[in-house]
Parts: sequence; structure tokens; C-alpha cells
Amino acid sequence: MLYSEKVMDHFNNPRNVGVIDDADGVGEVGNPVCGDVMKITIKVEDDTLTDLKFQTLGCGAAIATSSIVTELAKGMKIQDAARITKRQVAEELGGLPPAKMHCSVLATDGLKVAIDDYLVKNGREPIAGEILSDNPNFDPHAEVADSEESEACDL
Amino acid sequence: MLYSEKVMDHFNNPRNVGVIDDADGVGEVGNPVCGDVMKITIKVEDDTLTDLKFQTLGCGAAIATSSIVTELAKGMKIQDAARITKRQVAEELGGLPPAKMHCSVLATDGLKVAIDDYLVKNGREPIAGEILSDNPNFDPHAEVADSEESEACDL
Amino acid sequence: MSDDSPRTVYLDYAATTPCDPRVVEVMLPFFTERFGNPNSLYALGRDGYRALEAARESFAASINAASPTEVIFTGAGTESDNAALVGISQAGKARNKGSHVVVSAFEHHAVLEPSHFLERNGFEVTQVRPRQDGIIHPEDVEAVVRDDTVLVSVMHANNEIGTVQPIKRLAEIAHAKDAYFHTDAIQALGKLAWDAVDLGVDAASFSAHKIYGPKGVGALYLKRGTPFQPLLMGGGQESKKRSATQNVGGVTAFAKALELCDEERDTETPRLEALRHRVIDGVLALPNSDLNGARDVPRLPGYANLVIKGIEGESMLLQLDNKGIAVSTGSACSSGSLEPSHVLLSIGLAPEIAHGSLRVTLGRYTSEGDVEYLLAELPPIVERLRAMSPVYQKMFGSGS
Amino acid sequence: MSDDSPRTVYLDYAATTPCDPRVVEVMLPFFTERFGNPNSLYALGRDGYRALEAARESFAASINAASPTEVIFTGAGTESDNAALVGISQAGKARNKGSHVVVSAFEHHAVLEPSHFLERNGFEVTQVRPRQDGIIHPEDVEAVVRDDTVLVSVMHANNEIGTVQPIKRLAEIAHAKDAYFHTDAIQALGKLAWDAVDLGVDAASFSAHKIYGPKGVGALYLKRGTPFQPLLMGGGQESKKRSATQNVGGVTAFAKALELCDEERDTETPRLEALRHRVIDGVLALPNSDLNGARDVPRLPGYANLVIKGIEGESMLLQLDNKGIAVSTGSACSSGSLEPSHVLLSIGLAPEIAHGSLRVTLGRYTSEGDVEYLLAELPPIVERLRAMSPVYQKMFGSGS
Ligand SMILES: Cc1ncc(COP(=O)(O)O)c(C=O)c1O
Ligand SMILES: Cc1ncc(COP(=O)(O)O)c(C=O)c1O
Repeated sequence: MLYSEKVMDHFNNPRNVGVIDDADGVGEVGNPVCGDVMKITIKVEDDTLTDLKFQTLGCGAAIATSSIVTELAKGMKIQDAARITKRQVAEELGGLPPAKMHCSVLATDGLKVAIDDYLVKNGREPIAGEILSDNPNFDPHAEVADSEESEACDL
Repeated sequence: MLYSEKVMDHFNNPRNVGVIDDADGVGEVGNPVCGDVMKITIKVEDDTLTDLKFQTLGCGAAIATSSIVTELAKGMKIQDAARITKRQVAEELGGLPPAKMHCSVLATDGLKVAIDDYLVKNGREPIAGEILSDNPNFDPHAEVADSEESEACDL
Repeated sequence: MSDDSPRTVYLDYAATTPCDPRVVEVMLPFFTERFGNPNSLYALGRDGYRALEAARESFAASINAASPTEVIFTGAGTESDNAALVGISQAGKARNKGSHVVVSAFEHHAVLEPSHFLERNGFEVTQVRPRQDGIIHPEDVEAVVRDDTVLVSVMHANNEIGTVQPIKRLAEIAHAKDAYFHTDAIQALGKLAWDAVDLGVDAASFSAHKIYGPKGVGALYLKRGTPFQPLLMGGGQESKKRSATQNVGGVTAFAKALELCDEERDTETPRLEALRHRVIDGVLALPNSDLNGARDVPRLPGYANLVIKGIEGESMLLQLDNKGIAVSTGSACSSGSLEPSHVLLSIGLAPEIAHGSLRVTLGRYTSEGDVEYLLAELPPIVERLRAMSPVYQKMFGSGS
Repeated sequence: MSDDSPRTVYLDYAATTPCDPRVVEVMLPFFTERFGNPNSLYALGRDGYRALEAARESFAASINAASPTEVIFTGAGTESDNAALVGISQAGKARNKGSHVVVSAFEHHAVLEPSHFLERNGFEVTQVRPRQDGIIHPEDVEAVVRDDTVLVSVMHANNEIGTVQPIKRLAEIAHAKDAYFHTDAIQALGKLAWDAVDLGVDAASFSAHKIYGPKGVGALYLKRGTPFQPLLMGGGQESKKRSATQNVGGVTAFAKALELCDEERDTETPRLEALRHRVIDGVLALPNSDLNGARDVPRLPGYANLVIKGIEGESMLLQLDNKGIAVSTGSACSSGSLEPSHVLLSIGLAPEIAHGSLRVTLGRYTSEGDVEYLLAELPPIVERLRAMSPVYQKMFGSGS
């Protein structure tokens, strides 16, 4: 299993780490039991994401995807940002090892939850819910399954 | 599987090869189908083996055991020579690989058959028959069986 | 190494070891010169045969086997484990020994997977859990071994936490019920004086690349009379117990590697134990950290496994890697699976804790400087990762 | 070599080959420097992973696999054969493919033994005999393949007589009945341009030490979608199809060895063919001698198998060995069994004839001088042994 150079760059130098104290929306997804939790805070102006910050407990891919999602989404309309797919994130990073694809779900889901939080707080209809995880039955961990490509363990 | 030095010496320089034309007794045992045949011709004076010659089609062990049996038996009383065991032959040669133990039966059996041939030709009772192969159910090939120690094949 | 990793500090000897140059040296002639197939009758083959049997004798002497024929060379530790589990269970069952198998819950997958295979093929398998101290307690095995138990398999030393199991006693318990006893001694070999007769086991698995020998070479100790059905079938090599052209150079190297471990164990053990204590003390100086397995139980000299709470292991591992330090972790992510180490769960760790585990295993080339380097580089990394965590403060309060 | 064997002439390349020094060279760094476990995440592990995958890609490209993931590295040719026979049959049966297996009668024991294992475990096995020419004729396979056939396994080139089988056609016949097709290509690899797509097989076995690579390294080509149940179970390496820490240096060497064969095949093939013809003509000049397998069928370039009637093969082999010449024979004695070569019997030889067989297999380092040396030393040995035989005159008249 190898991470691309871009993944390693974002892992080693994560962009936008932290918490926006007066955030307009907050998303927190994942579970320490599974080893990954992501929290993202966003600032929104005219439905445009003007700032994003994240905190992530997780593996290299979880941190790198969190980082790139904040970078990708900055300046986007929330309607577009809510549609960022895990595939886009993976591509943007120059690919992810198959066993790590679920990590990119964490980041995109975190962003979706934050956007809906912002909308709901402002008395509007949430938009991201139905596209959560690119599929209605949200389970950020469902995909790893028994992929043929998954890696060896137990050295 | 390794042959001892003594086996290799008798294989490379077999003693007493040939046929005694005016032999007093002749023994031929084995079967070309099994890959080994031994013929032994003997001269007897006063029940003493004064000369022995052999011909053998067979593996290194078959040739070496034939050779050493002729050497061992020369000068022996036929009554003693008929009792030479395959174990004695193997020991005399510094041991034989387990899978080759049956080859020493060939040589001792050949000698027994020749001695009986001599006795019968002289109107006497055969003596070797009942001790053939050190056991009553003579089958020079029965022993290899499925020895744990037998060697790999099919390279 | 490149500029950005000013030094390389390998602290993952449990995963694999470099070949000792003295081992490489004895192996080299077998590639180009002494290449004969040991089953061939001509001089080159006989030379190979002699080398093969010399390796077997040396290996058998080291592990105190009753006879060299009790040592079967294989192509991997995994192969030895698989052959023992499946081969003894199946052959034992055919001898009316019953079809119940006992394994410990923290075996390597090379034992667990074949035990699942047996389950799918008519066997009943009972797992015995280690206690929190990292030890399989004899009474816990005694409680589950039955009259129809055919095989009990408990590893000698655990590959993640390094705890050493009471094999001699466990073998006695198996034998009291007429069951056979196998131990995966892959991590123990070389590090402990290993004596087949004293331990009283019927079978044991070994792997060369864990003791400064080459990869792809293993061995199986199989006490004479133990029922066995070969895993690899073919030309009948290794007394018909493991077919395939023998890797003469590889097994020669394995025997040499074991010999070197035997020679150096008396000085190496205390040296590594001291370094291990330094690692444990150093890591425990971090807030919210813990040792896995009790500190005072028998343990391989160079093995330490700790949890650093609120950290995901893979990211810690990669940060250490940036500094040239090689360690391992039992986090789920590090293995591409969803579950953290089954070993750590088996000794009672919560998954969220197990994700933050750090395995440091020291070996022949580990210096004090290496350990100090690790202990200097680790704390800032832990601090950075904890600071990045959205839950650390919540879960573990104000430490670090 | 010692004085009594003034030169060494190795003519048993089918049994094993020396490593090419260029192969050793690429392997060496992996023992002491690049020793990382390819499943480890840090730099040393990633380096191993890259090397492993580079070897896989190179190997896959050489055999024209659709994807590198179709190449699984193993620990022996025997292991590949066993895994294919048992793994595909069992998994195929589980997919309701039936439980009938077809193998040729002159397969290596690494295929025959697992076929017997399958027979003991609920499968029906049909053996197809080659004809006297040494070829498995397609119509003979067609006659026995059935709707419930799950696997057909026919070796690509026979290891004793060197005849090359019509694999492409045989695979089509299997596929017409929805059966999978495996070929033991251990002797064919390197010597023939080997193309998985062109041959259309579902699985194929390979072994490094037959093509100037190291012993203890094999590979299994497994076409995507082919049902398979792993033989080695554990850590899940090789896409879960073959567990055990990979022998990174060994597989790197294997890939390099194959690459060298590919590069040199166009010049090597005619060179070896010419030498082989010289061997055959030279041996046939002896009275009462014969070539095994038809002369005009497809054949590996450097393989010749002859019978010298009225001779027992082992004694001939040992006499040649005294002259420094290494060859092999299909006599019973040479293998410590009672039966002469099952391969020679399968093509119709009488046992008494098969005991006198001589296999001469030429390779990369065989010179014309080597062949002439053999042909000079052989006749007096044959004469001596025939003169010592109590039955030669009776059986074969007055020749020699
Ligand atoms: C045709 C064939 N199949 C299988 C094997 C077994 O290969 P290995 O000895 O590498 O396991 C060999 C050689 O021994 C062979 O020639
Ligand atoms: C305890 C234990 N058992 C089995 C294995 C498997 O050994 P190998 O990778 O040599 O097949 C290992 C190491 O990977 C191990 O540590």
C-alpha cells in the first residue's frame, strides 16, 4: 500500500487545521471506536464557503482527505461543495489505496454535515442529507469490506 | 541418499565379475522388469566356496552388494555362506541407504540359490531354501515399501 | 537515505529482520556454484544433499530434537503453521482422535485462518483468551480441553506484545487429554533457548526471516509419531512430509542464523532487556499512555507494546517514519482493515485505545542511541497529533 | 572439482539450474539493505512493496497477464501446482461446477499427488494418457471431459521427455464444457514464449529454479475470476491468495531471471536445438537405443530422453558421474522407488526398458564441448555395463 506524494504532502503539511470559533456551521463525523473522527467548522457568506478548518483523529488518508477537502471547498457555493464526492477527493490526491477509500468519505461527509448544520441553523432546508456519502444509507465504513486489493496485516 | 565410500569402491571396481564356465552351482535371481538381475556362479571343494563370479544388471547398490558377497563368501563353508544376511552385507559395506536395502537381498539370495543348485546337482538336500531372504516368503522387493526415509523422485 | 530522513532507526524486528552478513555469506555459494538438486544422485546433487542434511542436523541439535528427521524445512512460517494446524488435525481425526481443536485467541492469522478453515470442514474450534497480562493461563486451557480434542495450539511468544506463554505446562494439559500440542514459535526462536524435549511439544513452527535469516524459509518441528498429513504434495521430499525442491542455500542460512542467535543470546538478552525497559519508561513518561501486557510476565527481551491514547497509530507511524524511525502499530488503518489488532482486543483493550498502539521491537543492530532518538522524536509527534484531534480533550482531559 | 573428475559437465538443467550471476546481483541488496517487510508502512516497507510490485509487473508483462494482480508469488513450483489443483477444484465445486477433474497421466507428482488427494476428498479424477509420441492428443481429452468437469490440468512441457503439449487447444476443450484449465508450465517457462492470453489458460504454475532463478520461489498465474481457495492462509498477503511474508528478493530475482530468458530466447533456442540433435544422434549411434517421444513433435529446445536397452539407469548415471557428467534417469532405483518413471511407462515403454533411460537436458552454460565429452564417455560405460549384465545377450542379441 502506497500513498501518493500529494497525500503525503497533505498529511505532513495539513492545510486549514483548527477550529473556527465563530463558525457558521459545524460537522463532526466518525467514531473513535473505528479510529477516525473528523470535525469541520465553516464560515459562509452568500452561500459561499469563505473559510474552513478541520480537526481529524485518523490515519494518513483521513488527515490528507480532510485537508484537501477544506482546500477544494474554499470559495465554492455550498450547493456545489455538498456534492464533492469521495472519488473527486481521491482523484485530487492522485489516488488512494483501495483499502483507504473509505477515509475520503469521512471528509466529504463531514463537510456535508457542516453545510446542513449551517442551513438548518439559518432556518433553511438541509440539502446535503440526501446525498450524504454519495448514497442514502450512510455508513462511512461499509466500503472496505473484503476488497480483493486490501492489504496484508499481522506481521 | 548417499552411498558409502565402500559401496562406491565396489561399484566402481567390482570384484569377481564374470562367469565360471565349469561352475559347480549357478544362481540367477531378480527380474529385468524390476531393473535388477543377478547371476552368480560358484566353485565348491569340500563344501568350501573356492571361487565365485557374478554378473549383475542393476543399480549401484545391486552391483556393490554382489561384489562384496562374492568376496565375503570366498573360502567359507557353504553352510555358513548360505546364512549370510542382507544386514551383514549392508554392514560390511558401511551401510546402505534405506531405500536400497532390498538390493542386498538380491546378492544374498543369488548366492543361496547357487548353493542349493550345487547341492541338488550333487544329490544332496538343499539347505538354503528355507532361509532364503532371511525369511520364508521370498520376495526381494517387498521391503522398500513406503519407508519414511525413502527419497524424493521426479525432479 | 535521503536528506529529509537524516538517520534510519529500524525498530520493527518483529516484522522482519535484515539478514546477518554472516548468514548471507554461507548462503551465497549455493546460488551459482553449489546449486545441485539435493535429490540428484551425481556429485553436485550429493553435495546439495549433504548441505541440506548438515543444516537439518544443526537445526535439530539447536532445538534439541530427538532426531534430525523431526525437522522439516518449509517455505514460510505461515506454511509451517498451516501444515501443523491442518495436517495434524486431519490426520489425528483420521486416527479417531476426535475433531475438537483449541487455539488461543491471540494467535497469528497464520494459525487462526487455518483454524477457521478447520471449522468450515467439520471441526469444532474453541478459542482461549489470554488474560489482561498477555498470558494464556493454564487453567483457562484446562477448562476447555476435552476428550475429543485432537490439537491444542498456543503460540510461544506473541508477535505483538511479546509475552511468553507457559508452553511446557500447556503441552502437559493437552497431553493429559491425549491431544497433540503445537506451538507457533516463530517469534520465540533464537530469542529464547528453545528445547523441544524440555517443552514437550509435538510440533512447532519457525521462520528464518525473524532471526536474521532469509525470507521464504521456514521449518516445522514434528515429533516422531505425531500424525501428519502433508500440505505440499508431490515429489516426496522431506521424508514425504513436504514436497518441493529444497532451498538448500536458504535452509543452510536458516541453520546458520539460528546458530548465531544461540551463540549470542547470553549477551544479547540482557542488552535488549535494558533497552526495552528504557523504551517502556520513556514512552510511559507521555501522559495517557500505557503498557500492553503486564510488565512482570515473561517477555521476549526486545519487545514493547504500548498505547498512546487519543492517537491513531498509522499517523503516528508515518510521522515517525518522516524521522527515519520504523515501528509498527495495531491500528486498523495500518492493516487496511476495520478492526484494530485482534491481539490487543483479546487482552481487553477497547478499540479506541487499541488504535493508538505502538509496537517497538529491538534487535541485533539496535543501539542505545537508536532508542534515545525514538524517545526524543516521539513526544512532539504525539503532541501535534493530539492537538489535531477533535476528541482528545473530551476523552482524556487536559494531559499533554 | 577433485582430480578424479577432471571436468564438470552439468546436463541436468531440467532438475534445477544454477542462478545466473545477473540474477544473484539483483537479489543481493534485499538480504541486508532492502530487507523491509513489504507490508510495513514505513520507508523500508514501502521500498519492499515497490520492489515486490515491480517484480509482479515485470513478470505479468512477460507472460502477458491481463493485470499484475493475476500473478501470485509462491514458495515453490510444487506449491503453485498444489494450490491450483486443490484451490480451483474445491472453489469451483463450491460454485456448483461439479467434482470431476481431468489430469494427464504424465504430470509431475506435484500435480498427480493433489489429484489423488482430491480423489480421497470426494472428487472423481480421470487420467488421460499421452500417446507414444509424448503428446496429449486433444481428442483424447475431448473424450473424457464432461459437463461436471471442474478442472482440466495438463502440463505445458513434460519434465522428463520435454514434449510440448497443445495447451491452447486443450484449454478450448475444457472451456467448451465450462471447466477451468490449469497448466504446469514449470518446464516451459523461459524456454517458450509464454503468453497467458494466447494460450487461454485459467491458471499456470511456474518455478524460479528451473530458469536460473533461486530455489524456493514460485508463481501462480490465476486469471481474474477463476474460483480459488488459498492453500496458505494467514496474514492475507498476495491479495489474500497466498499468505506469508513475501520473499521480495526472491521474486525480484525470479522476474529478472524470466526477463533474461526472454531476451536471449531467440538466440538460445536454435543453439540448444542444434546441441540436442547432436545428443540424440550421438546416443542413437549406440546399438539398441531409442529416443523417447517422437522426434518431430514440439519439444523444449534442450531436452532429450533416450533409452539404452539392457542398462540400469542408476549405474550408468553413477559411471558418468565418475567422469564429472551430471545427467538423470527414469530408473526405479534412481528414485528409491520400485517403479521406473511413470512418464516413460505412460508413453508405452516396458518397465525393463524404462529402467535404462537417460535424460540429458541442456541449458545456458552448455557448450558443444560438453556434449562431445558426454558422447565420448558414454559408449565405453554402456559397453562395460552391458558386458556385466547377465541378461543383455539373451534379451538384445549380439549388439554392442
Ligand atoms: C513439471 C514440474 N512440475 C513441478 C515441479 C516442482 O517444482 P519445485 O521443485 O520447484 O516445487 C517440477 C520440478 O521439480 C517440474 O519439473
Ligand atoms: C507469530 C507469527 N506467526 C506466523 C508468522 C508468519 O510467518 P511468515 O511471514 O514467515 O510466513 C509471523 C510473522 O509474520 C509471526 O510473527
